[in-house]
Amino acid sequence: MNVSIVPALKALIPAALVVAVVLLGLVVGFWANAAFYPGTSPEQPIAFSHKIHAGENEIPCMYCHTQARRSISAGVPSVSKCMGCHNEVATQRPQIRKLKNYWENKEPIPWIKVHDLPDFVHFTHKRHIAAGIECQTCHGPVETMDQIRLTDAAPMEMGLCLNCHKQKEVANGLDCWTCHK
Amino acid sequence: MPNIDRRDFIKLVGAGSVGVGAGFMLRETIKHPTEQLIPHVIAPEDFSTGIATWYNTVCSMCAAGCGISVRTREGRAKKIEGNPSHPVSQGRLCALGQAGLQVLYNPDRLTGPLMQTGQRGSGSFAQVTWQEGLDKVADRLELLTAENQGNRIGLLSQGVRGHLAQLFELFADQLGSERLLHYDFDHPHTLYAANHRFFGEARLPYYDLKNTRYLLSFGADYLGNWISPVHHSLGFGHSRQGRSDVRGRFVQIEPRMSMSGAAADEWISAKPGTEGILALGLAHRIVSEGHYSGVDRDDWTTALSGYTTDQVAEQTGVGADTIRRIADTFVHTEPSLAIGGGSAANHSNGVDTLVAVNALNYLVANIGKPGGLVFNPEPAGPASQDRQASYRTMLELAEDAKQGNIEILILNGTNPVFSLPSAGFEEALAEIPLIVSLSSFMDETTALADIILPSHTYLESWGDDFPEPGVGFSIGSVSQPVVSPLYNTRATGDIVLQLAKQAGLSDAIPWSSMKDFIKDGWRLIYDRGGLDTQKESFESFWRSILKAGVWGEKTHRDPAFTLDKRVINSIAVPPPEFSGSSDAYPFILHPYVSTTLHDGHAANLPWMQELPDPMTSVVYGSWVEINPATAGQMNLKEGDLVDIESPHGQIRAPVYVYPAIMPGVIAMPIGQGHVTYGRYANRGVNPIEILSPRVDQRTGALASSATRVKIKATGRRIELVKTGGNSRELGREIVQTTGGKASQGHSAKLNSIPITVVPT
Amino acid sequence: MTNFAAGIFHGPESALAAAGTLKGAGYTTPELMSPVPIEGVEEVLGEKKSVIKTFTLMGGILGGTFGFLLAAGTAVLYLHPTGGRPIITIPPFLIITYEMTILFGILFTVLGFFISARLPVIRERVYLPESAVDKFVVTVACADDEHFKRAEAILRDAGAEQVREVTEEA
Amino acid sequence: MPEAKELQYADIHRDVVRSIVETGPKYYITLGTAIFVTLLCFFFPWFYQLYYGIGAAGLNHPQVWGTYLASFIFWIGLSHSGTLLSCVLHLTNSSWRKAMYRSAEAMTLFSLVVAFTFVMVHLGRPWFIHWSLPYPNQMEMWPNFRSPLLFDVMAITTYLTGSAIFIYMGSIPDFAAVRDRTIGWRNTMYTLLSLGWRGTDREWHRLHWAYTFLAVLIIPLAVSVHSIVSWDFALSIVPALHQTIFAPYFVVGAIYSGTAGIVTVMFILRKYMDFGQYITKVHFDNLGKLLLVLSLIWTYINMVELFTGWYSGASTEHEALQYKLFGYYAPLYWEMILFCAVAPLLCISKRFRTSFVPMLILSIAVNIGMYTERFLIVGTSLSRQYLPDAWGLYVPSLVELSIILGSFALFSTFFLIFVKIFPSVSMYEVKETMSTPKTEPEAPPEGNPA
Amino acid sequence: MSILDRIADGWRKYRKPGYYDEFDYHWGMTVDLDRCTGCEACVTACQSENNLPIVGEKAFAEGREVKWIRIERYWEGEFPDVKLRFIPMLCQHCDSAPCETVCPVSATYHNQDGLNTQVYNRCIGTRSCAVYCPYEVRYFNFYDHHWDSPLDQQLNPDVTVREKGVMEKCTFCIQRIRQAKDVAKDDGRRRVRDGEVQPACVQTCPTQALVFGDRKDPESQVSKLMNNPRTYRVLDELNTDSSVVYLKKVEDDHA
Repeated sequence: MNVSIVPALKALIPAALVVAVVLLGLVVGFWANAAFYPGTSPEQPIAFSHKIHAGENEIPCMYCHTQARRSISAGVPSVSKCMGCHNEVATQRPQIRKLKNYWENKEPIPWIKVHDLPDFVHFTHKRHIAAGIECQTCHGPVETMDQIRLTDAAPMEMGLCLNCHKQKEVANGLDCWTCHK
Repeated sequence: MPNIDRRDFIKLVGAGSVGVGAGFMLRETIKHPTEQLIPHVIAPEDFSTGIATWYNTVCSMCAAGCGISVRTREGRAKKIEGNPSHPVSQGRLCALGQAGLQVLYNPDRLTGPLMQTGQRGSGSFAQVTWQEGLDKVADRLELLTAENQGNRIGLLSQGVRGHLAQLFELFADQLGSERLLHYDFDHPHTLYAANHRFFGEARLPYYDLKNTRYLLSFGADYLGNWISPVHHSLGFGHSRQGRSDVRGRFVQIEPRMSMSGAAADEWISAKPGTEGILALGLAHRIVSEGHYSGVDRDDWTTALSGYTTDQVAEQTGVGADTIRRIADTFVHTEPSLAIGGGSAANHSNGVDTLVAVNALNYLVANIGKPGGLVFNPEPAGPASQDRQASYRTMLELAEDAKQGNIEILILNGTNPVFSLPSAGFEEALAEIPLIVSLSSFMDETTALADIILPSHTYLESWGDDFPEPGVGFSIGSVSQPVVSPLYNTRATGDIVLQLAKQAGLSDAIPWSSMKDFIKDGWRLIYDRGGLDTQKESFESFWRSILKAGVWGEKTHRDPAFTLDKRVINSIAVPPPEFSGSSDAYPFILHPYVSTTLHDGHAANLPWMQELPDPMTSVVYGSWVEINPATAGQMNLKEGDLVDIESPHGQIRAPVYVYPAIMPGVIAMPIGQGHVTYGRYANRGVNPIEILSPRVDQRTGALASSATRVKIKATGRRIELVKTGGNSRELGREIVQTTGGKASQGHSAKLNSIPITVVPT
Repeated sequence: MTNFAAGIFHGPESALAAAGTLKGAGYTTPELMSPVPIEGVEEVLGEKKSVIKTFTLMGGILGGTFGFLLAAGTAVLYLHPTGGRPIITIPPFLIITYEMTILFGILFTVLGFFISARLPVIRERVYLPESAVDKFVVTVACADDEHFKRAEAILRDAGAEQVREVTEEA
Repeated sequence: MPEAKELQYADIHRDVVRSIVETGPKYYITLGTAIFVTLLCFFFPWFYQLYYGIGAAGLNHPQVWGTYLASFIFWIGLSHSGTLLSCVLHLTNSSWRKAMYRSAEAMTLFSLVVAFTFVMVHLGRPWFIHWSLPYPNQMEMWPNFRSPLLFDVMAITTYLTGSAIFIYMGSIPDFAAVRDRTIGWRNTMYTLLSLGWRGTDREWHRLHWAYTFLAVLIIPLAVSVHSIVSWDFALSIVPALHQTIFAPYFVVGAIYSGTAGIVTVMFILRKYMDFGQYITKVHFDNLGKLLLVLSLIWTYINMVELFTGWYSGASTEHEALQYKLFGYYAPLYWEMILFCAVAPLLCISKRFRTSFVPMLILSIAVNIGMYTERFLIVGTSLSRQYLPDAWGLYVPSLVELSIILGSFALFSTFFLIFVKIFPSVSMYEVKETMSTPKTEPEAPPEGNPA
Repeated sequence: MSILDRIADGWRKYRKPGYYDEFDYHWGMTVDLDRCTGCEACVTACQSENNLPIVGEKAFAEGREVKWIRIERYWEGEFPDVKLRFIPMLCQHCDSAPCETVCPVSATYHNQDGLNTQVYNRCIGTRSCAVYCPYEVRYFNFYDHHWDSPLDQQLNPDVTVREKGVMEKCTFCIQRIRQAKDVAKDDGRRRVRDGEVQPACVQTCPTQALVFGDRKDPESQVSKLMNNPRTYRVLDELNTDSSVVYLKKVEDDHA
């Protein structure tokens, strides 16, 4: 009689195969969810295109996000601000009609946050603008996007903040209380 | 590689699908929920997201009238702080003032007009529109006014000042009603009366704690809730350690140690109600030792002849040595100041006691001097002191109602059902056909109303205030809405204006909003003002007031004062009277206004409920304080439930063994015992229920400390909810102290150590 | 494919003796299979050098170094000063060093054991299940039948209760 | 062996294999009960606590540590006799170790696992426990190696690894023996577990060496583990906790409660697995002696602790001491003294030591006492710290009590599964202690061993 | 620079007790016990500034209240010679903090402003820092706290609302300190002025018993008060080197 662990290992192959397939499926499912239902590029109430506004028409970011240089939040333009242009421009497009509806009903537009940090992160736009950081550094190339989404280049994770703070040797930039308080 | 047949393949596909599904769901569950950015339709001018805006306004949490600054973000009030330019609060604020936010954001606020649908007190209300509610009230008002029956309309408000008080005046006047009353449980009627008797004017002077070096407080918890605690605290701090050369000393005379007693250098317990006698004993000592040399010295000698040190020591239970020492220190330390109030004034001899305290100030000639007692000028705006109802007045009102003389009662924020003892007020209300409440909360009185027209809270409405007492000069402040209204409520003033309009009084009361009314009122102040103010236009004056939150006139009163001889001749303090015999009711009940919950109106604020009582650290409940020796004799321990019975009722509360209360006295905080006031307030017991209706004869103010009680153990016990574990230091030197004498040779830099050396 | 002669013995002494004889007869080193360790194998079949202790030592040294570097290195990577102490604090890091020394010592010992004991067995090896219960088995590789016969004889002489021909599959 | 009929190799083999493969309904009922109790009393309350927060336990300020930590120490302590004792006895070549060490080591392993679950139960946010492990991450954060808790993480990981390897290495020959007697999935399992062990002279030789090295490594490890656990407390500045004597105190306490635990497990194995022939009076006698010695050392250290606390004259120490001796939890303290210091003195009598039931009762009493000790260390010291105003009282909640009960069921579940996988008596080592087989091995002994 | 030099350099740097050569700021607080009246305005101010939960009566009775600053009260003597002394107790921001070393995940550490930090989102809830803190000023979130709507609208957006299972404590109102630094930067100043930043408790204290400031600035009010002969530290014998310094209460026995 002979002994070896190989036959026993062979006997395990079907079970192992099932486990492997389940694990693979898990990864695929996890990835699929992120890729197709990311919640990071949601359907907005109005299909606003940064590509048209910031890209083709080269409107500066802070023309609409006026508060970025003086507040912790960049702010979204009020409906009146949109109407400022769209009273004249492209008034007949369906998306602009939607906008007009909001304006006429005096309702705010329920934009959905894309670049959403957890509540325990206290990011300040003001300081970063003051330090001359490009919007694209964290928000990605928004001027090329029809629909705003998170990009791999700027995944809005802690590592991104830390690396930048390290590179630029921000004073106390690695103190946790800089962002978490 | 094993062969994979079809069954295996299906199995694998199944396993893979399970994996994919699980992975998908896993990601789904750990995802952040999406958040929305909601932009404005039109960007508002006065705030930007992410940037805080501050508004200066006035605190309405107590009668002190502190100026406050409210921090708002995204249109929501976040924090209240003292307004640094306001002379009363000087940037500081008490706990209660901070908790004003929870008045605004209280989950138990009334959100819109209500109409009682069932029996009164059944608590069944139906929502109505403002128009319905207002119509119903205005129609009745109009009818009564037209029939010249205006006096059948009663207006009962909490103590309000400024132009709201004036509006009430105007409104009542136009309706033809004389029944306009302000009622607060803790209004110092006796103090006003005593000042009237002594100084000849029914206004409070300014007590200059800041500059005083020796303060004798007869029962006045000036750091807790007496008149203007924040301002007194500022003065206390400065007097203690704010000056380089001197440290103020504080003496507190009261049967149960209050916060001020704990802060004082010396705490003396005189028998309840004999504080005035002690004051006269001190006065006697001062006069008889020849420390007083005024022209009316002989009158004083005669008047005080019955108050020799030994007699007073006998009557008050304070040692003769102590009396002599305090009297001498009081005379020799300049400036010194005596104040009285609180429990000392809540006796049948309340006014006499406070007159005796004023006499002490007179005898050491600190009137009109820094560090003493300074007269306030006439307030710049409308005052309402003469409308303040004493207990007796309220009884009369109740009697009137029972007689059927009142047809409509309009209530504003006051809660007499809760805070009037044995007055039968509830039965009286039953006789009134229409009760209207303008309260923001369902307090016990509002619960009996037929129509509730809920007011804004003070942070949502326009108003103004002229603090009483002032700070030695005339000040006024405007309060403005810091947030847009949360609910379907209206400002009290606007409701009154609307009622006036609908009742056909718009000729006399033409204003369309409270803001206009106040603005017009301030125009008068502006017109009256000197050149200083008139340099600018009224609009810019108004804007600057709104921005600063305060306006002041640096006009001081002439400090000269002459005392009427008749006052001296009539000076005397009779022994206090108590209800109930001392045999059947061995203890004197000492109810005190809670430092945290005030007279009960703050009981619905969770922060205040959760704020440990400064002295006992108890939260969320009532308790009865008993001297340790007494508790030992009665075999009572902390948490034992006892029945406290007075001739007028019985309540049940747990024992708190309190080291600093006289053996014959038991104390209870007022403030708990609500039943309809909301989720945070409805707990504990209300000691007002068992108070005797005894009053101070001169003012008709309730002698709330004049009830005798007995206590009976029930055999049951509960755990008192409190923070303190062990209240003794065990020699661990956690709170370190330094002695006055011992430290003198200690260091060359001992500037702040007392240098008051008094020969004894 | 190799054939083996396997002699089954009742006791360790006779099995050991058989193994000694076989070795003396010029067979490649015979293997002893037994339910319990047999004492005196080394005298018969020669010294066996164990590499385990080297592994243990190396593991310990490696673990200690790793432990200290782990503690000190990660402390330096993201500075979080605590308690008024230096970033690299010796006494606490020594504890980590100590634990890592032992952990790696253990792991390397196991590794050494596997390597030197040639476990786990991948290639099929001869085995007689009786040896796990109460029999003592001597196996020896035989190139051909003649070898087998000789071995069988030696084994029987030594007192084998049974001699079997077993095959080891490649 | 004092048994009437001399045992043969084959008997052991048969008995042990039978204990694995022959499973009666009694076993399934027991296992079912154990799993049910585990789910009901351990996992259900724990999930409730995860949902609700640590508030489900009786913890409060200042008493932020409670029975979870006490249980953690208790289980770590219980783990201390198995592998440690086994190593010591292996190195000193004591023959009486051989019948019991396997289950003792299993006890170590499962106690550690249960202790680890208590870490999870104890944590406020156990879903982030991986943050206490050093691994590269995008946050660039590492654990704080200055923390006594991280010493714990390291020490316990090492100890768990070491113990698992030690019990496994010792079992390889037995797995091989069982492998040959089983078929189907068991055969596959044992083939893999035994790694193709054949019992060759080379394998035996290497195993011996590796095993000895492991034993040498594990002894200091085990001592360090409980020292480190004690430092969770002793490195604080809580009065009555920052004691230099804590490390030896904890180590002795651990071995003490572990030894008592072994007595309990031995009794159960003997009674319910029919191992009467292998686990005998000799074992109980020796364990009894060990208990006696440990109890004396433990009592001594306990007295030293009290004495130094009292002699310090510091208010904080005094108060903590007084609270322990006469405070709310004083009855528990005196119960502990009775069970851990007084009761074991009975072991002076040989008759007591060799009576099975009294020894069982004693061992359980000792462990109750030792649990109390851990509870008192956590429960009384924290409630009497420096600032008297912040003193508090801690009473365990129902959730905590249930989880403690459930942890025993969890341990039993592990153990019940263990006895069906591992040969719970080390076959080859017991065989070593016996004379080699006679020439007539075919005659099996009559009947089953008692 | 050779590798060896760099290692030697690093060794010196990382072997320095406390690590920092010098703090950027050294925030500190003095508490004048002779001024403190125990009014607890600070307690409420802190509660409203820092989103402290309302725990409710039951949780309070169980000892789960959260008060980053609390007033401790100690009675001395018996009636009638009885005194009650108050002492505000808050995180002392010790420079040798016992709580910091014990955290296994570095959720609490000492930052370059001399502050004892607490990072809520890093905390895993071992609660050992609370055990190691002799001042008992660390508070644990035994539950997810709930604000009855609309009380939640009061919550300060600059401060994280802590979830269950994490430790929290006084931060010296770090959000205000950061805000002040931000303003200073905008103004082109290198440093924050004395008095420009005050934690909520200090800001509100009606008797001005609490004073906050930079201990590195010798002209700051807090530095001056720290030279007062009445200063002491609570539990100084534990060598925590705390940043909160108390000024002794003066009791002169009716002199």
